[in-house]
This record gives sequence, structure tokens and C-alpha cells, in this order.
Amino acid sequence: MSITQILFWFLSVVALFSALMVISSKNPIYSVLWLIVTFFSISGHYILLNAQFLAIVNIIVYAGAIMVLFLFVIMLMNLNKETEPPKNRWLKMAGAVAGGCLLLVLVAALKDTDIKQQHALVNEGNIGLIKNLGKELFTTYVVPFEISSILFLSAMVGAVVIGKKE
Amino acid sequence: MLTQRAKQVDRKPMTFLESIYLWNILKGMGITISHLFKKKVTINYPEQTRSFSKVWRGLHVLNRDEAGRENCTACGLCAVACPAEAITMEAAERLPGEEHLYREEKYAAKYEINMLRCIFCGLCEEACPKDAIYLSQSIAPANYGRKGFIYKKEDLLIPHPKEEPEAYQKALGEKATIN
Amino acid sequence: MIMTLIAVDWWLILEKGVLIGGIIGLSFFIAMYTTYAERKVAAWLQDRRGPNRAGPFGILQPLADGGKLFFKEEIIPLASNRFLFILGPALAMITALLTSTVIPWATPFVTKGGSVIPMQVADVDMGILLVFSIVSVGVYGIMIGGWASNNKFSLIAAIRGASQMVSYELPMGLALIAVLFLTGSLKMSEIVTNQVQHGWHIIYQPLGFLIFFICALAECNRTPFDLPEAENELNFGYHQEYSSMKLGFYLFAEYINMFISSAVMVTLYFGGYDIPFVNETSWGLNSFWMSFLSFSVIMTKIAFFLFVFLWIRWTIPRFRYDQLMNLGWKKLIPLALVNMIITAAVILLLNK
Amino acid sequence: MPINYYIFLSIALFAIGIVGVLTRRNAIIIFMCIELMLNAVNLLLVAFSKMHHLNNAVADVTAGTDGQLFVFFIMVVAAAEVSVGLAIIVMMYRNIHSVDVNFLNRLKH
Amino acid sequence: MNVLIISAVLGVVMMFSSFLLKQNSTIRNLAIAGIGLLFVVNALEIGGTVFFKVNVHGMILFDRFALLFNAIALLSTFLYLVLSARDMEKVGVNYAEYFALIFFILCGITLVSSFKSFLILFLGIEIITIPLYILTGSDKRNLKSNEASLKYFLLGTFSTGLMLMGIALLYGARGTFSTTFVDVIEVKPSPLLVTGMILLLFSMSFKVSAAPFHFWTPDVYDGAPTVFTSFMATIVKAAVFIAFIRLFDDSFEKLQPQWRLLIGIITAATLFIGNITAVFQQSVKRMLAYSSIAQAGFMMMAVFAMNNDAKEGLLIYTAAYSFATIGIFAVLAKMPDYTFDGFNGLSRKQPLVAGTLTIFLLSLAGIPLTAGFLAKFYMLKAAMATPGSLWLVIFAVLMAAVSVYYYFRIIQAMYFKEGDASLITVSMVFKQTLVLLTILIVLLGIFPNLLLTWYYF
Amino acid sequence: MIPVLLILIPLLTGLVTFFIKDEKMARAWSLITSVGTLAVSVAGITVFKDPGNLQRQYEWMQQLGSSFSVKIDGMGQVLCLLTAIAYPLIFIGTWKTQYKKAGNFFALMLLAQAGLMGVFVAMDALLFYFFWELALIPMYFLCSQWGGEKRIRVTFKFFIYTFLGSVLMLIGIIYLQSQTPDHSFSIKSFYELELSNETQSWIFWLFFVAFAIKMPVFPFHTWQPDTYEQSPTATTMVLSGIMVKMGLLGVLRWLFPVLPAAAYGWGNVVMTLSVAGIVYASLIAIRQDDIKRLVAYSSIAHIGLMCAAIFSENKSGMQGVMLQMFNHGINIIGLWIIVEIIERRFGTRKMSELGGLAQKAPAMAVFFVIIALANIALPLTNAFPGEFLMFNGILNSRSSFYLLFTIFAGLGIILGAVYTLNMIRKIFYGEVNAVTGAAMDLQWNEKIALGIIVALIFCIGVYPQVLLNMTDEISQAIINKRHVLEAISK
Repeated sequence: MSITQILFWFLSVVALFSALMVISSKNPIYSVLWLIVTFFSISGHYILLNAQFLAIVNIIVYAGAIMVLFLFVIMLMNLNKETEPPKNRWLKMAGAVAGGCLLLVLVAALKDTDIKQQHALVNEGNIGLIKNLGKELFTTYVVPFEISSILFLSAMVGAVVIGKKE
Repeated sequence: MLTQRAKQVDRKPMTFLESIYLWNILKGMGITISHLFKKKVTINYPEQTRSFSKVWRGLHVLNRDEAGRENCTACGLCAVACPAEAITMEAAERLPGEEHLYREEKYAAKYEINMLRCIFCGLCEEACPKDAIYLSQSIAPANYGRKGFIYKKEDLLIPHPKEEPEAYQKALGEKATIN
Repeated sequence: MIMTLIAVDWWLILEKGVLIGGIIGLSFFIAMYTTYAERKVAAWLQDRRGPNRAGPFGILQPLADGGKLFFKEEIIPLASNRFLFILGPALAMITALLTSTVIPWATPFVTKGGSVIPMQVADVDMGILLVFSIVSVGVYGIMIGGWASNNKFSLIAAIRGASQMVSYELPMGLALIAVLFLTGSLKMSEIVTNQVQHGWHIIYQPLGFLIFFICALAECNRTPFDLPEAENELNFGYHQEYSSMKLGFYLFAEYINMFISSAVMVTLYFGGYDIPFVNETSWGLNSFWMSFLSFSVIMTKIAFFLFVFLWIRWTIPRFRYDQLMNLGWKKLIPLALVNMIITAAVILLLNK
Repeated sequence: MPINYYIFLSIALFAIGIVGVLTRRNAIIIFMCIELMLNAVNLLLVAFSKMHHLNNAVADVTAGTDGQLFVFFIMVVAAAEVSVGLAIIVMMYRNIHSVDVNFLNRLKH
Repeated sequence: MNVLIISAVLGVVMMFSSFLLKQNSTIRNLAIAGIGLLFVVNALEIGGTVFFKVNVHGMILFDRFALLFNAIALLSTFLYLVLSARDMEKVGVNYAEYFALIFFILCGITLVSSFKSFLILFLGIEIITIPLYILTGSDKRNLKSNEASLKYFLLGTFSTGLMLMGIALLYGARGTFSTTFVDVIEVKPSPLLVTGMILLLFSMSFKVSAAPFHFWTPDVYDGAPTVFTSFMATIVKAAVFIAFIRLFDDSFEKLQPQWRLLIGIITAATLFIGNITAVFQQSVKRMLAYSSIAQAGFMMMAVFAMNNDAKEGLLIYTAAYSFATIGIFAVLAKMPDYTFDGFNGLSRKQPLVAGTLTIFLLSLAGIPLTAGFLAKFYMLKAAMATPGSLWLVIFAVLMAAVSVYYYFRIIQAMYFKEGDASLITVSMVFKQTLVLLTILIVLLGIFPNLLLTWYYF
Repeated sequence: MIPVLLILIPLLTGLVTFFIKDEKMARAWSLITSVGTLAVSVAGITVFKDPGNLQRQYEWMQQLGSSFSVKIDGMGQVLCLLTAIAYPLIFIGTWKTQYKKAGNFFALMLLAQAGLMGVFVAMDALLFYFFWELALIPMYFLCSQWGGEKRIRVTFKFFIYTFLGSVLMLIGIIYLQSQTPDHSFSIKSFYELELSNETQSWIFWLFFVAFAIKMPVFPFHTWQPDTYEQSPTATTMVLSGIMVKMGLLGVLRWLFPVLPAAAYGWGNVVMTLSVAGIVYASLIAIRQDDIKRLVAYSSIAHIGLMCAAIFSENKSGMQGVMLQMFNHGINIIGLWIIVEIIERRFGTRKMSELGGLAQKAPAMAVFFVIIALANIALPLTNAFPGEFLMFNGILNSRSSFYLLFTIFAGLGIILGAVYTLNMIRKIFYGEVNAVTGAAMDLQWNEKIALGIIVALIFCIGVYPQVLLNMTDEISQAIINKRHVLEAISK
């Protein structure tokens, strides 16, 4: 067990546990908080993989912006109380079973994939550093980058259309 | 208009430069920073007290004469004059052998001023025919309870001029010189 | 297992541990004395004297305040969410402290053995972005605290604070990008080195600095953007239900934030530990004094900025909420964008 | 790290997200579970990108960069989606004061 | 490339026009002129004139297929705007923004019709769907619209998640996001590859509302303002189908044994559910929603068959389906009553409109001499060419016969039932455009080469 | 050029008719144009019968392998002539019938004619399918708009039935096309196909169901009586007089030569169905009170006979069918004209409410009796040679059950005589009642129409050779083709 492995297992357990808490918490606020924990542990994984830029962006975008918005909305809606009426238990069970089945199927399908002997480079490799990513982003991927600006424009217009009081 | 400092309100729409406020903010900051170098007006109070004006009306004092006898005859004029009805008293007959204590045949056995009611107007002083009560230059100290603000005769009486001359002089304050 | 433990570079851990401890201590110290300075400066600007009872010139005042906060009764409202109620101030404090990790506090210190100890906890490749990410997480301290109090004033204040911080992060980042154009790196150390070589960024980026500064004010919830704590509207803001040291944490976190943001501004625009107009490396000082000197230089600059923070607080009145948002979204962001574009254009022209 | 671990970890996260989507009724939480799914994908992509980097770094120094850039794009899109989605949820809430998806049956009749 | 860039620019222009232009009619005319411009530049690109030389690094390829589809989509959009742009005023106050969103969607459509990289596919689909969420919910005071929007949004993002997982797995297997399949497939393809492909298949089925992933469609189409339903049920859906076939043609052609049966089942289920459920609908709008599912089933046959006929046929199908459905929706938007009975006796009040509507319905039902017939014909022909698909073809035509039932209910209502259905004022231009649509449909139905020659130009 | 004209004239004039608002004008216009069509048709048989005039091919959808290829062969001549004659007859016979929006009515009628002509002359499978549907759509509108009370439901049933059949046929067509070496829809390529027996046998049903529904053959007939009953009579005439021939033509031209082995294999089944249909329809017809339904069932019986005769697979049967296609069309139109008159005059179609018309309207009675007797194939009437040939064909068929088929078919004829005579008795004889009391005799237009029909009945009854000459070659060709292929498939 090297430090890296310990960290990997630790982060994985945290990620899975908090993800489970996200879907099982009764209080939406707790769900949000657990989700933030998940994001942090995923960021930890990124750092482990030496994808520093993504780790930081993940925190800035997801934890720092997206989840804040979620928290905002939940707080403004005052959903802190147990507002979710008990759902049909069978339906819930069915959902869980369906998800579990999907997991099983995926795991079974990918269990003996041909690349299972391969490794992901941990702690090394500098492709995750901003210099390399930036260079690639603004040369090869400049067209998608510009296209995503269209996406943002449309989302902006959309948010205005939806949000503006009439 | 008297001061000539009134300024006509200007409701012109702001120009762009004005609307970013930057210049005005800098001006304001200049004003505040200039105060950094101004003389501080604060007085370090307990160490350094501020002198009262000559006409300051402070705590009441029940006066004695040179021999240390109380001036008050419990006539009640002060109580009547008091607009806040802060003064109450009870009179008593001077017994023989108490001449060194009280100047007249009648004296105030009990004399109370409720300092929470008192407005320090000085009318009691005006009303007193015997020069028995006057407002000194000290201020009422803070206290923890209401009771403490009802000043008994003992609290009000000026120290004895013979037995404690320094305290008497101090309590007399500048009032003495006026009289 | 043992081999793993042996393989760990304990010396590095020790070194970093000391550095971290030092910086945390420094942060606390500065924060404490900023509270003192706040009162002092307020007094001076208002022609008063300020606290002067505890110790000479009142310099023990922060200790007294701290002591008072420590010994006050801890009140946790019944209807509040106990865990989150405690988590809020803790988060605020943690995020405030974390930011200092990437700031280079002084020139590296070279030991006798020749090993170089950078005066920086971590020279991360992402440098300034890390600061941003931590700052962006800092919102949660306020939000959770405000919400967990179960008090509508707290909630409103928390939401105000959070939206304000989220909004002002944008122009801040945009202003920063112009700086990054100049340096070509996100590493804090390189940003400083670049300034040592080419002059401070404030010369090239006055507008950018102004925007950054305004945003820093807003990020720290300082006047004129102290809407989350607008006493006359919201009783006391998001920490209304807090008392004792939890309140202290919030207040402290704010001052630490001020300190760190001053440090960031100094690093980004005012050359970090660089002394202007002179070439200090040629003085032939030994490494320790060099570090010490540069550290005092950076602290002086930080102190100046802290003073400016306070100065502004006692000069400018609070904004109205809509004005705040207008300023952020309609003025600062376009301005920052223009700044960014102009910078980019100029750089392109000069490079041609 | 063997790539298998990453595959299973992210598939597990993905499945948890799906279960959340299927079992919860609160629209916001469903939305959050979707974000969780996206994050699982991101993690997997990064792991794969490092895997390909390890395999191909000799031939191409930037091998695997595209995976991380894709993650970047996913994050970008997720941000845009969130802004729109929350706007929709809030609009909904304004009208019916609930975000329970089980109330979304008015269209059925 | 022309269309992509210019439509993005036009979207921005429309954004600004909301506060620069006061008159709604000016905004509308500007938008229509913009689409016209787009059509022209697309035509120029087909002719070989490309204004913008952008190095796309092989991520986008504007081949004939894409350009031709763009032409169809733009023409449909043009007609759609001419017919329905006026009705958007009733939806809400953000008139110009709606157009801006439509232009952005057109950007997305050009992307999904020409992608060569999963990244572009993903971005394109998102650019299409995000504005659609908005347009669906744009009738803010209407609860149904809100709900439709939320439902669409949740399920849309969910399917995006599936798609991304698929893409991730494919990336793991191949190490590239390019859709072109250079790998030599061994006897047993990698599980990663197959799983990824299946996830992509599911999510694309979601987007095109193929059963069993169709359940959002009726609600969303029903809840959305009718003008926008028209757009999303036709042009957008067609675009996603183009993406679908492109994806499977480029990437998964060699995996055919893995997906053929699955797609066959999906196709059959889509046909079945779409047609059978449509029969029981009382509201025309809802019926059209189910009919769109049914038509999607037919279009799925192109994916199933995946040969040259399928591609040609899909082009015809998109054109035929879009033209007809746009026309029907345009009329529907003018109806005060969306039930079948609401159409009673329309032929007496508005013989011309009823006549054109009949042609549209006949085309949807696949009656010869309309484009709809040829479209279905192509699909059947394409499917027939793949071995072992006869069951599907027979099932499809049976379902086509079922579809006649509900399409003809409208015709019956219009012509044979007593009633006084009437339209909210229709302009002369509206009628002329309807006639133009009719002519297009019939022309395409008789001379499909008018369109298809350009494919082989 | 002739076949193109036959399609174009009604098509274009029909489109024009939509815009004629005045009823009189529309009626006159459509009559004139239909006479024009008739003239062209006759010209095609007589003056311009060189192949160059009877054949045309235009480029059309080459990519699909389809072309606009039309040709009038012997069978086409008969059927085109029938169509061309029938239309003026129908228009004249129903001259007095009032229609709402008459312009549309006549326009649709003419469009249907164009479709029918197309079906009869199309030599390209896709084209054939096009016209097949094109003929259907106007009929649907005609029946639904101008029909009786239950028209919408009933005609819808009719439409769905036929549409379903036709799309199944479409599958067959597409399949065959995909099997042709040159991927062509032309009839030539189809004829040259050599498919395995199994393939043939399932494709056979795809086609046959479509044709059977159209004819209709026994289990597929349920739409027919209702539709005939509910449709306006003019439309019913087209339906029963001409349209059913589409199915027969389909079998003869598109089924037999293309799928000979299957036709041979399934022959017994089809014949059984047909014969069962004859008996079944006749029995039901006996029980009918409604004249329209009675005629409808009698039509089923006749068509059943024709279908059986086709599958008898010999020249006599084939020729009989082709002859009978024409005769049946003429006869049944005549019947319908009278039914229409009765219905219009008396407001009822129930035989039980009528009676004694022979006294009140002797001219009508005469015409009716002649036509009715022709319908049951009395010698000297036109149906006699046709039915004779058909029976001959069935009797000579190579099916092992030929005797059984003949007996049952003959039984159908006898039953046909029963219900036809019964009808005559009930309507024209017996007591005059309140309903028939105010009857008036035929008017000029009815007299003209019925006169022409009766003339035709007798002409062909006496000298069927004209028609037999026309069909001789084609029926021989069909049979030959079959024999050749049979030899191959053995």
C-alpha cells in the first residue's frame, strides 16, 4: 500500500459513501452538502491523476458555482423541511433495483474488458497541467470552444426568458 | 440662508464620468484621510476631565454653616418648587443639646432626592431661603440598582468643615467662590 | 508499511508544517490586529483616539476582545440545525486560512546545507486558480451558517452575501486574466518573478487592479459592500444567531480574508516581496536577511492595503442591493472584458 | 492504478446517480443526481485519458489531452444546463409551490 | 460552415434586436430574412462557395448529406417562421429572444448534421436542447408549459448523462473522440465498445423519442406552446435523426451484429406504441405528438437499414415529415379548440386551409403522390434490403395502416362532420405559404429527384 | 399517347372541375369530358391501335428504378373501354340527382377515373401502386361526403381495409424490386424474375390480400355491402362496376405471371374461398330486403366466380373473366341506375315496402327485367358467353376438386336466379301500395342510359367476338407464361 493507493481507496470510499448519502438524505440541504463532498473527493481523484487543472475547475465550477445555485434555490424555496411525501415504497424499490441491475449489467459487461490490465498514470504526466491543456484547447479544440460560447449565449438568453418577470 | 452654506440640489443627469463615482469617491477618501492628521478632540476622561462651565448644575449638596451645622430647616419649599417632584423630606424638632448639629429649631430628619427623577433644573436652589441646598459641579456616578439613585440625607450632606476640611473644600467646589 | 513511512520525506513535511503553522499564526495575528486597527483607524478618521486602555495604546485590546468572546455563553438556537450551525463558521475559517497556501511570502531561504526552502506552502501549478477555487467555496460558510440559524434575517443576509460573492468572482476572474496574459503562468511564484523583472503589474493594469480591488472588497463583504451584515436592515446579518467563539470565527474569518486578499493583490499587482526601484539582490545580503527583508516588504504592502480597506470602510456608505448587482454585472464585467481585450490586443501588437 | 478500479468506481457513482433519479421525487435532487452522473463520467474520462497517455506518450506527447478537454467541455455544458434548469425549477415553484415531480401529471389528462 | 457561423451571428443580432427594435413585425421580418439568408449561404456552400475557411481539425465535416439536410431544415424553418412567427407573440413578451433561440438551435442543427467527433455531437445536441427547454417553458403562466419544460429538462439531461457515459466508454476503448472507425474489429468486440455503443443508442433514442424512451414526448409536445411544438417536433427531431444515422453510419457500422436486432426491436416498439396510442387520443395536439413518435419509428428504420437508400430516404423523410407537420401545427395554432371535434366542418369555413391540411395529413399517412409516401417507401425499401427484416417491414406497414385511422379522423372532422370550426384570423400570406407547402409536398412526392440529385451532385 | 391521354384528360379536367361552382355547369362539363375520354378510348381500340400509340414510357425516378411506363394491352383495352363507357352512363343515369357542392363531387369522380385508368394501363409496379391509391382516395372522399347516415364509419372501414391491403402489396412490390437484377419496377423485370417456391408463396399472399380485399373475395368482403349501401349511388356504380376490376386485373397482370408457382400452389385455396364466397353471398342475398345490399351481395357472388375462374388456369377461364369483367361492369351499373331511381322516387330501398311498379312504370320494369336477367346470365345477354367460358374454364381446371368447384359455382348461379327473380317479383309485381302509388316512369336521361346499357347487353350477348378478339392474345400470353414457368419450376 503506497500513499497513493491509500489515498485512492480513501477517496473512493468517501466518494461512494457521500454519493449514497446524496440520494438517501431526507433533507435536500444535506443532499447538496453531501454532493459537495462527493465533488471534492472526485477532485481529489483528479489531483491523484495529476489532472490539476480539472481538479481546480471542478471545484470552481461545481462546488463553487453550481452547488451554490442549488443551495440558493433550495433555501429560497424553503425545502428544508421534510417536504417529500413518502413515495410509493414499491416504486422506490423498483427504482433502486433497476439502478442496481444496471450497475450489475455494466459491471458484468466491463468485467473482462481487454484493457483491464492497463493502468492509469497516477501522480505523473503533465497533460493535466494548464499549459498543455490550454495549448491544445486553443489550437485543436478552438472550434468546439467557440461553439460552447454559442451554448452559453443560448443558456443566457434562456435564463433571461425564463427568469424575467412579465 | 443665514449661514450661506446651503447648496441648491442639482438634479441634472450625471455624465458618464460622474456616474462611475470614482472621482467623488477619491474626494471623499481625501476628506477622511485628512482627518487622520487633525487634532484629536477626545479627552482621556478619567485621567483628564473636562472643566465644567460656571453655570453647570451638578449633584445636590445639603449645606452646613461654618460651624458645621446643617442649614436646612425642612421648610419644604424646595420640594414644592421641584417640577419633577424628586424631593421628599420629613421634619423634626431640634432637641436640646443638638444645637451644634442644626442651625435652627427645626431640621430635616429625612431628606431624599430621587436622582432618577431630578432634572437638575436648580429650582430647589432658587427656592431655598436658608441657602441649605445647592447644585454642585459633580455628576451622579453610575450605579447598579434603582435604590442607589435615591440619595439619602447622608449622601447629600456636605462633609463637616471642621472634621474633614479638605473634603469640605472639595465638595464646596467653585460654588464657594461664587457665594 | 514501514518502508513506506521511511520513504516519506519527513524533512519536507516538517518544513511545510512549520511554514503552515507560521502562516496560520501570522494570519491570526494579523487578523487580530486588524480588528484593533479597524477601531483605531475608525477613531482617527473620526478625530477620535480609539481603544487605548488595554495595554499601551490599547494594543492588548484584541486579546481582551478575544477573551471576552471565548468566555461568552455558547448559544445554539433550539430550532437551528445543530451540525450545520457549527459547520458554518468552521467552514468560513477553514477556507479563509486555506487561501494563504499559494502566496509566496518571501524570497526562498537557502539553508547552510544548500537546500532551498521556498517561503510558500505550495507552489502549485494552478496557483491563483486555487485561490479562486477556495474563495468560491468560501461562500458555503456564510450560506450554511445563515441557513442553519433558522432565522429569516440570517437567511436573507446569507443569500445576499453568497450571491454577492458569486457575482463578484466573475469580474475578479476576468480582471485576473489580463494579468495572466502578461505573465503567461498561473504560478504565484512566477507572477512575482515576472514583476521583479518587468515592473509591477499595476503599471500595465491600473484598470484591472481597480476592478480586482473592488471585487476584493465585495468578496470580503467589506463596506461599501457589506450588505450581508447590514445592521439596520438585517439586524446583524448572517451571524445574527451566533455568539461566543463561533461568532468570533466569522469575524476573524472576515479579517483573515482581508489579509489574504491584500496579500493576493500585492502579489498580483504590486510585485509581491519586491522592493521597487532598487535591485535588492545586489546588496549581497545573506539568504536569511534577504528573506526577512522581502517578508517585511510584503507585509508593509499588505499593511498598506489593509489600511486602505479600513479607510474605505469609514469613508464610503453602503450600497443598495440593486446598485451592488448593477455595478457587478453591468459595469465591472463589461469593463473587465474590455480591459482583457485591450490587453490581449496590445500584447499581440507588441509581439508582432 | 489499474484502470479497472476507475471504471468500477465511476460506474458505481453513475449507477448511484441513476438510482437517485429513479427513486427521488424532488426535482432538484433528481437534477443533482444527474450532475452526479456527469461527474462519474468526468472521472472516468480523466482516468482513461491518463491511461491513453501512459500507453501512447512515446508516440505523442499530448496523448490523452483530448479526454481531459472533453471533461472541461462537460463542465462548461453542465454549468449552462444548471442555469437553465434551475430557472425552470424556480419558475415551476413559483406556480405550484412544489418541486415534486409526482405533481407533473397534469399533462396526463 | 457558412450556416453555423452566420446563424450564430444572427442569434446575437436577434438578442440585441429585442431592445433595439420596437416593432414586433420588424423583428419578425428580420428573423425571416435571416433564415432566408442562411438558406442562400447554405445553397452557396452546396455550390462550393465557403466564406469561412476554418481549420476544424477533422471534427466537423460538411459533406453533401449534411448540407442537403441543412437546406431542408432551413427551408422548413423559413416556412415555419412565415407560417407561425406571428403566433409567437401570444406566447410571451420575449419575442426577439425566441428568434434568437431558434437561430441558436439552427447552429446546433448544423453541428449535429455534420459532426465527425463525439465532442461536436455532444455540444450540438446540447445547443439544440437547452434552448428547447426554454421554448417549451416559455409560456410561463401556463402550468402545463412549466411542467413540460421541467419534464423535458430532467429527462433530457438524464439522457445526456447516458450519452456521455457511452462516449466515455468508447473513448476508453479507442482513445479518440473521432467518430470515424479506423479500428479493425476483432471477432469479439471490446465490451467497452459495445456497452458504450448501447448507451449511446439509448440516449439517442431518448432524443428522438423512440420507444421505450418516448414517454416524455407526448407530455412535452402537448405542454409546449404549439408554435414551438411545431418546431421541435419537426426540424429538431429530424436533425437528431440525422445525427443518429450519421453516428451509427460512421462509428458503429462494423458493430452491426451487435445493434441491428436491438434497433429493430426499438423500431417496432416505437411504431407500435406511437400508432396505437395515437388512435386513442382526443386532442389533436397530443395525437400529433404520438404521431411524431410513430413517424420516428419509421425514421428509425433508416438507422436499422443503414444503407444508401436509408440515407437518401431519411432526407426525403425529414423533408416530407417536416413540411407536413409544420403545416398542420401552423393550422392547429390558429384553432381555438384542439380536440378533434374542434375541426368539425372546417372545410366549409376555410376550404383552402382544409384542402392543404388534407394533403398534409395524406402525406403523413403515406398516401402516394405525396412526399410522405415516397419517404415511407424509401424506408421500407431500405429495410427490405437488409436480410431478415421482413417482419419489421410488415409490422411497419401494418402500423402505417393504423396511422391512417387517426390522420383521417381530422379529415373526417373537417369534411364530413357538421360543425362550425373556424380559425383565428389568417392572413393571405399564411394561406399562400400553406399552398406552397402543399406544392412542395406533392412535387417531392412525384419528383423526389428534385431533392436527391443534389445528394449526388 | 392514348394511355397518357386517358389518364390526363380526367385528371386535368377533374382538377378544373373543383373550381366550377355552378352545379349545372359542373355536370355538363364532366359529362362532356367523360365522353371525350370515351372517344379517346374508342379511338385507341379502333383507329390508333398500332403499338406506338398504345405505349409510352417517360423517365421518372430513375434512381428508384421506376419509370412512367404505360401501355394498353388487350385486357387494358377492355377495362379502359369499360371505364370510359361507364362514366358517361353514370353521369347520364344520375343526371337528376342533386349534390351539395356538385363541383367537388364531379371533380372527385373524374379523379377517380384517372386513377382507374392509370391502374389499367400502368406497366410499372410503383406506378401501378400510385394509381391504385390515387383511385382510392377520391372514392373515399366521395363516399364519406355524399353518402348515407353511417357513411363516415363505413367508408372508413372500407378505406382502412383497402389501404392495409395495398401497403401489404407495397411490401411485395418492394421485395420483388429488390430481387430484380436491374432493381427495376418495370413489369418486364418482374416477369423475368425467377423466385424460389417458398418466396413466391409468401409474396403471393402479400399481393393477393390486396387484390382480394379490392374484389372482394369471401373472407375479405365485409367492407363491401356496407360501403355500397352507404355510398351515393354514382359512387357505388364506380366501386362495383369498375373498381372491383382493379383486383381482378391485379391478379391477372401482376400476380399470375410474376408468381406462377405460388399461384399454382395456392390455386385450390383461392378457388375454395371464391366458391365458398359465391354460395355464401348468394345465400345472404336471398335474405336481403334492401335492394342495394342485395345487389352488393350479388356482386360478391359474381366476383367470386371470376376469381375462381382465374385460378382455373386455362385460356377459356381467362378469357371468360376478361369478358365478364366488362359485362359485369355494364350490368351492375344498369342495376344501380334503377336502384337509384327507385330510391330517389320512393325514398326507400326496402323491397317489402315496394310493389306493383310494373303497372306504374312499365318502361322501368322492362329495362330492369332485361338487366336483371343479364345479371343471371341468361343466354343472349352479354353475361352468358362470359359465364359460359368461365364455367368451362373451371371445369377444365387441373385442380383435383374441379367438379366440386363447378357444382358449387353452379349452385351460386341458381341461387342468383332465385334472388334476382324474387327481387323482380317483389318490386314490380304485386299490389301497388302507398309508396309506389305516385310513381312516375323513367325520364329521358334514365331512358338514354338504360337504353345504351340494354343495347350493349344485347350486342355483346349476340356477338361477343369483339371483346374476345381483344383479349385473345393477352390471355394466351398469361397462360403461356405460366406454362413455361411451370415447366421450369418442376
